Amino acid sequence: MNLALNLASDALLVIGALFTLVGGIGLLRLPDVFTRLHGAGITDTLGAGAILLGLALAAGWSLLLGKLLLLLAILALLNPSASHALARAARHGIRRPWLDNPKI
Amino acid sequence: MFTLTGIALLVTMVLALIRAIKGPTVYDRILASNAVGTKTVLMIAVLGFIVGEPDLYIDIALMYALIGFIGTVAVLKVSEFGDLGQAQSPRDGDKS
Amino acid sequence: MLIETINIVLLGMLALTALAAVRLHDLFAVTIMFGIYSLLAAVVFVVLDAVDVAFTEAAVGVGISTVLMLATIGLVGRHEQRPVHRPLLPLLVVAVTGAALVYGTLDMPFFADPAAPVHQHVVPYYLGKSPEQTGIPNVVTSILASYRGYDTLGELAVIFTAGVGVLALLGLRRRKRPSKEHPTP
Amino acid sequence: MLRYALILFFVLCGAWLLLSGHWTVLLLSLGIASVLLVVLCAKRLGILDAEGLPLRLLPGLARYAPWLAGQIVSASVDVARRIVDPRLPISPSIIHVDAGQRSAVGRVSYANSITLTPGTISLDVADNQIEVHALTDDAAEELTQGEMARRVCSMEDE
Repeated sequence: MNLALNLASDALLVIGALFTLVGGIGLLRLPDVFTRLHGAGITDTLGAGAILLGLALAAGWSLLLGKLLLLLAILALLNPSASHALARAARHGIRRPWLDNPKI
Repeated sequence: MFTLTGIALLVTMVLALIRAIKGPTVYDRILASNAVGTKTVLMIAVLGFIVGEPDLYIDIALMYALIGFIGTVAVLKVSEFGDLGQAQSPRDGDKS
Repeated sequence: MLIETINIVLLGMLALTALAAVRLHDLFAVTIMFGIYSLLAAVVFVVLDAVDVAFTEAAVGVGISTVLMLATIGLVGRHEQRPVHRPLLPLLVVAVTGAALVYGTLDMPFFADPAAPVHQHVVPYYLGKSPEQTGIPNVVTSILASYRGYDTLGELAVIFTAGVGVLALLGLRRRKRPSKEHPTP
Repeated sequence: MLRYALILFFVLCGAWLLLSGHWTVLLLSLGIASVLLVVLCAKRLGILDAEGLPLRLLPGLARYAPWLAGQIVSASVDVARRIVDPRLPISPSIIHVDAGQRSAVGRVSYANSITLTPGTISLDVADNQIEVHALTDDAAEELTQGEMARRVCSMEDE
């Protein structure tokens, strides 16, 4: 049981680390700010979620578990709001057209 | 495994920092700063497990998650309205 | 070993961020770089086990000072003015001061050296007695808020006054005219 | 009004206990005092209503959240695959979808779900329409089919 928990926690951490990295790469590779928001979205949702769940499994039954889940809930509520605010501000602020059909 | 996750987070922070330095628009920088903020929260939580004192560190992570959001929203409000003090959008009256 | 590597990478990122903030001319972007800077600085503090300082950095660096700088930008405009003077003399002053400070650190005891004078005097007393004397679980908090309570109270009064003064100067009120940098389209 | 105040009081007490973890009389009484202060502030701000505390959505949320998590995972894998692909096969577009939810909270939940799913971001909400930036045609296609909108609506109708 303990071994299974440890394995699951490690697997979640690796998955989270991978998606976080891919999101970071997307932040660099994607062509404009709107598409980059999608790249950052991966790190904010699956990356952060998997890492925090992995940590929660490693924490075991304690107050720490509750705090980690609270942190996950906070991130899940606040990140889309921040992304939307950013997307909205960029939509109103950028005068030049963004790449609808980039030829890359 | 905590170590590996920490390193991945660190590398992602570097990538986001490169985006923040390169820009080109101010929105890219805000996006990068928000990404660095999220990574900081996760990094502190993971560091707690690496050092072996997760209880102490998770409180800071929680606080950062909340305060980083305030910072981002304040930045965006200024970028959209040019001012912090206004409650209403100057565009509400006209159509843009 | 790992902690040292993390520290070195973080400090390198700090230097990069600071350089980028100096090179940028859009003050708005500079504010954002400062936000990133204080996030990174907070991780450095956490790595150094200075949890309380990290708390302060979170509240002041990321939250308050970003908002205050933004409010200032709303008043003075987004773009840096062309400097009137050559930057050589200030650079010299800063370099000499920095060199003096670095020279000063050579006489300091090493980081976390148990034989350092500061660790001989009251620290063992605080570490041994603070749980029973104050009942506060965190030793640093008990030193700041209990043993040096008046000191901290004075500090807080000064900071609060400064904050109120800055807010009064900025005058965060609704203004009639939109700022020059953002003409309504 | 009083009901919401009481519920907020207990939720805040739970949050305080979770975050503090201390059980001495002095700290507990300080906690209660701070909770009361926050409830008073909330009352003065006028946010003690169905919008400030969307309790009605909670039972539906328990069924909606797992589905959303599944969507997030599959969408994340898709976007991640496209990012690491050397050809970068993306086709950004802007589409409009209907937000037929009854309450503002429902519309916000829908818009936030769209943003939370990688590959789609809500740009603007106006007149029951949400403007969405989609990274790929597939993501746009899937959103216009309206599975997510239906589920948010059913969560609202519980």
